[in-house]
Amino acid sequence: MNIDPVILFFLLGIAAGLLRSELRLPAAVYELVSMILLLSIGMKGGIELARQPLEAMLPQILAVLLLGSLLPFVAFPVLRFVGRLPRADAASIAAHYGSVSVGTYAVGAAWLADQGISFEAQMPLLLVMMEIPAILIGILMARGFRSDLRLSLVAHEVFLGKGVVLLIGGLLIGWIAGPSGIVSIEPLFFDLFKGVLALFLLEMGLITAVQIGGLRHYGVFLVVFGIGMPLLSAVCGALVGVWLGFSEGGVTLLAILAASASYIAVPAAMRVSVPEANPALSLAASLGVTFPFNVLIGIPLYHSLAIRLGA
Amino acid sequence: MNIDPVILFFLLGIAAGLLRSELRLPAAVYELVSMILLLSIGMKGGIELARQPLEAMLPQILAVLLLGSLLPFVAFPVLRFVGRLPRADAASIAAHYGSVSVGTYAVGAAWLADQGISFEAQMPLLLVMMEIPAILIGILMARGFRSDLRLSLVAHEVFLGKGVVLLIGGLLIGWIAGPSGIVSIEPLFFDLFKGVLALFLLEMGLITAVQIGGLRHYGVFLVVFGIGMPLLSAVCGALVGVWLGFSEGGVTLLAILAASASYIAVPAAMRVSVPEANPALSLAASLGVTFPFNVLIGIPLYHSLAIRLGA
Amino acid sequence: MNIDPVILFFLLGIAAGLLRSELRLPAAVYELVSMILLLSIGMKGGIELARQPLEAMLPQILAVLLLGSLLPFVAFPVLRFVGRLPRADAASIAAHYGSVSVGTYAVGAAWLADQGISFEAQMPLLLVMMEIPAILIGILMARGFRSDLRLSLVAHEVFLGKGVVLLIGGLLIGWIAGPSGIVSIEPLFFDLFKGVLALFLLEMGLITAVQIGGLRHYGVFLVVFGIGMPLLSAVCGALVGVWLGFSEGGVTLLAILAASASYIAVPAAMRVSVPEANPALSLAASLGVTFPFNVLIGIPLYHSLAIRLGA
Amino acid sequence: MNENLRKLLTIITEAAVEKLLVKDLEKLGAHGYTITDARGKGSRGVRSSAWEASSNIRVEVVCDEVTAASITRHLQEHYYANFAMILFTADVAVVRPAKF
Amino acid sequence: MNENLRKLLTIITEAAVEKLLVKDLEKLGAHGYTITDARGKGSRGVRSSAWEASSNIRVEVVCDEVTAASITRHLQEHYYANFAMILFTADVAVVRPAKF
Amino acid sequence: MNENLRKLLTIITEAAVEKLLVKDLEKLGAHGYTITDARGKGSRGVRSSAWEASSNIRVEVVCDEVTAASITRHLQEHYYANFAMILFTADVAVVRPAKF
Ligand SMILES: Nc1ncnc2c1ncn2[C@@H]1O[C@H](COP(=O)(O)O)[C@@H](O)[C@H]1O
Ligand SMILES: Nc1ncnc2c1ncn2[C@@H]1O[C@H](COP(=O)(O)O)[C@@H](O)[C@H]1O
Ligand SMILES: Nc1ncnc2c1ncn2[C@@H]1O[C@H](COP(=O)(O)O)[C@@H](O)[C@H]1O
Ligand code: NA
Ligand code: NA
Ligand code: NA
Repeated sequence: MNIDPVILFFLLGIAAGLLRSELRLPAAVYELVSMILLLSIGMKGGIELARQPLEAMLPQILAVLLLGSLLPFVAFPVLRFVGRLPRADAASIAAHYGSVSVGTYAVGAAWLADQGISFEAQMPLLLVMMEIPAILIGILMARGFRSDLRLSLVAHEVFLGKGVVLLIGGLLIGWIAGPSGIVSIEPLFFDLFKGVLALFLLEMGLITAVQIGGLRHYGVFLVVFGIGMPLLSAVCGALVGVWLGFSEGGVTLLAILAASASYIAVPAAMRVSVPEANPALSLAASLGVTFPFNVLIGIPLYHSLAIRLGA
Repeated sequence: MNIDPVILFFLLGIAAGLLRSELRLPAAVYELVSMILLLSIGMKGGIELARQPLEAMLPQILAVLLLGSLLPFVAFPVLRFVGRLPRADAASIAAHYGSVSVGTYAVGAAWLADQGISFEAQMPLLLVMMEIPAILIGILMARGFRSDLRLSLVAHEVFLGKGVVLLIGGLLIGWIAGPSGIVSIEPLFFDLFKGVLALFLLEMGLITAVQIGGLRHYGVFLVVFGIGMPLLSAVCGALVGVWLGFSEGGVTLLAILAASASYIAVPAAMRVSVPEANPALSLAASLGVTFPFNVLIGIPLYHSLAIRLGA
Repeated sequence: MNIDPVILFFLLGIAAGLLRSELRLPAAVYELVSMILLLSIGMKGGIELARQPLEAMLPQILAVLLLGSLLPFVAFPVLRFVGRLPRADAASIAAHYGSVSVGTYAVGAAWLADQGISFEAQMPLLLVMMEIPAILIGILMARGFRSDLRLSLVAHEVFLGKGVVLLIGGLLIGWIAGPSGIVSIEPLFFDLFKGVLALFLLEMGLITAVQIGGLRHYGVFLVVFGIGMPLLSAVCGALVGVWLGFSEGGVTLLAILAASASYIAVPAAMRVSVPEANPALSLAASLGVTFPFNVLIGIPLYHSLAIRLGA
Repeated sequence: MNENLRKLLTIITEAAVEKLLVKDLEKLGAHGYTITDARGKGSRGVRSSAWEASSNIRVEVVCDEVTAASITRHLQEHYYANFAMILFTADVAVVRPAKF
Repeated sequence: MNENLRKLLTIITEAAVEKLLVKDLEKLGAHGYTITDARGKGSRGVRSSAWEASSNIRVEVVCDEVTAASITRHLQEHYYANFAMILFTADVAVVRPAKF
Repeated sequence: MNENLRKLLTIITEAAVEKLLVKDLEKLGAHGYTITDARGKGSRGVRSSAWEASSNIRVEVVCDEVTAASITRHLQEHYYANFAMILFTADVAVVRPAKF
């Protein structure tokens, strides 16, 4: 078997974290590395947008917006009634799993590239679209349409958070500059991509190790949910992909997006909008279980699923 | 029209800033990015120095030293008597506009390269030379030859500030190592240059957005000055370039240098040497008006000026 | 003569430091740069491990472990009885000189590559091996087998320090992924290597300048030791290299490793395990004298030594 | 000297609430604040990662006694239940008391 | 108000001892701590590099008087001789005194 | 205990003056200082960018009452008019009073 080195960086991070090594990325380096990933993914999507008519993608955009809005409705009752979690926690975790993880997407896209499987160029655009609706749904689930909902604050948090701004900003830059315009900045944003992803996953491994430590407190339900939910979501995502007529690679990536759980945009938004939800709980699930599961096991699984579904 | 992506990064920064997004570059990333730019520009100049007799450049160096010393004398009376600014503020702003902006230079050089227009290789050396005299002039304008002038402190601030040390250091390294010696470090300092410039301009956009916010307090005079002064300086710079027998690219770049206003070396030196000058004022002009004006509109303008002057 | 530009960056750092320039790398940048170097060196070694039978290297590993353990026994009596240093200080400095410096190794390997001299691929593995034994020897020299030796803490400090984790982690990643697997992350870790090394040496120059300032207090003995000890160690290292049947490049690098003095892993371990040793003393010697000596003068010297010994 | 006495309020809490908190401080009458990045440990466990979700800020406000009391009350009511947060108050002498 | 009074212990020392120090603080009864990165100068010279070996940390512990005294004693005995370190104590009023 | 009492002077000001300020502090008799990077807001507006021109430092000096007073006076005379700066003083108990 041939393991992608970026996965090995992730495992190195987990091992160093569990062994309580002193290794840690400075905050500034983690931010630089995330910025490059987000801008790069955004620009890749934007470059392709420059090549396609936007209207053709409207149905796809609507489909993933719907997918992202519905997944929390699957997760919430399980969390609330099987897991017996308080309403705020159930809503917050449901939002995490309805939204997407850019890191998981990057690993999945790299895995497909390694296998020589191409995918629809608009995937980064769909990624951006899927990031947002679950956040709004989660907040409504937790708080209802109450008067003190400070909607402008929520919208600000959601649409102007670092991640979304960089993704959409990259998208627009790629779109306006087009494939030939972007050539001069490719060495930083495209050639270094995999190396930067390796550093990012090293830090993700260190963070995951901390979350694994926290899992003990929350019992077996969270682990089962953290594996079961992405499997279910992946099936939903793959079906939507097939229905949209995507290629094998596109179906796989949509399954990966659906299966992934947010750990950047959603936690930040929930902390401010649903503060009574315990962030340790949702991060233990999304980072301690689902992220490593998807990255280490899920991706090839979702690919076989895509093939089985005839994509 | 074909917009350089680095300009799009600048616009993204301005937009994110004006929308009060949470996006910001960590200080360490900003410093890394500036360091690479300064070293790279310095080395590019140094490599070319290795190819040319130094004596041939002495007249050029003298000419730009003079240019940098005289521009403050144009700016000062306008600021003092038309703008009715206090003496210290007028002197400080005059120093900003007599000196140069490395970021503007980098965008200008990239723009010329995009257009396939070559320029004199010694421009980075002239840039370094033009950075300094206006600072000394500005301090003298503000304080006169008073006894408490702590000249050694001023000299230290001017010649040993980060920017000047990296530019001159890069120049010497490029000069000593020569074009073949530098090959091994080109991937970091030259291949990534445009990408690094993009990140730099993203942060410049964020900073500019803050300064634009501050403009309101200082009224229309500062805006007019921030556009009029670079136009005037560009003409002076272009004329000097023509007189020196520079090529079309060289005349354009000298106009750009003259038109640019410092926002790194000069503010730091002024803060210490002319503390009674309000830094918000000079930065609102140089960053809130002149930098975006030059980068978005000025550069092609100065190029047509160079052509019109027969360069 | 053709000076490698990375050496020029080192000299620029020293000059800027001695002139009290404001130039300094942010801590986060220094950490990023070190991380890339350590991972890169580790991966280079690991890739080659993937090509060789491990058993063949066991004698080499044993030889360098022994070399690293014995050098402190040469240094300690000189420091204790000629230099009249307190026991803890003598032990701590001995540990620094028995261990190795990754920065010196990187400059040496780059120098050999520049000269077109190849070397044994397993050198990074031997580097890792040589880093550790002297630390343990040094602690025992200072404290004896006392009951309060908190051995687990020491082991943790030694084996799980940042440097060792990144080197060994890189080694394992390179080993598992193999030469073809690693291709995708080469642009960051291998193509940028020399440029990153240049930034690293710039900061090392700044640090060295501070240490040179500190030398005054400790007199001429430390300077003589800081030059004499690496010369002696280089001879030992070169002899071991010849005895192991290494090539010209391999013998040179082993001499360089032996001659180099640690300034990352050992200071950190000593600070915790032998706190009564004055860190200013050992850093003045290893950074203020030995590092610049090796980097500027030692490396070509050790190469001629290797040739003279018939390698 | 007595007229120069003010309260120094120090709040240590999650980095995620910085924006919110700053808005509230200004609304409650603080004329300024100073923030440094921090890490630490308390009843909600270790908070010390590179990563915003697990990092702290340390906020200082110099203000008069009334403002200090109203900030304290507000934070107790609106933040304490849900956020990692501690708060303490000390007496300090300031130079231009009118400022605070 | 009096029952809300606690001690704020501030320790400024070498970054290299962070792990060790934190362990000791917890053993000595501190319920929490806050750390910020710092630079500075003292009797052991300037400590201000990018570089761990020469950088400082600033550790704050809010605790009762007894714990403060025992931490102070412990640090004097085990750290002062060998490490760059200063320590000072101030009186602070806290909000949930049971926590500290 | 009383002999252990010293002043803790905290200065929050522009990063740009660090070098100057540190020189002055030493000239005025401070035996040491500790600096952390900070951001904040005061009468001169928000100071919180990545960018040196708009960032703050937080400087602490432990010293005796006389030194504290003379530093305060000096800063009032030479810095207050031109720089974003606040300054406050608190009583602290120290361990080796001879040091400060
Ligand atoms: N006793 C303490 N002394 C100093 N800092 C503390 C203490 N307790 C908590 N903290 C800080 O306050 C933050 C939040 O505390 P908590 O809400 O107790 O988790 C922690 O992460 C620490 O940085
Ligand atoms: N008088 C002082 N005021 C504030 N900080 C100090 C003082 N003396 C020492 N420090 C800090 O404590 C650290 C260690 O002090 P020392 O052990 O005296 O070298 C220094 O690096 C400073 O950060
Ligand atoms: N009331 C306050 N409480 C805490 N910090 C303050 C206060 N006022 C000002 N500051 C800090 O001191 C800096 C300079 O203040 P100023 O000169 O008022 O602009 C600000 O940027 C803040 O970091
Ligand atoms: Na999902
Ligand atoms: Na100019
Ligand atoms: Na050695």
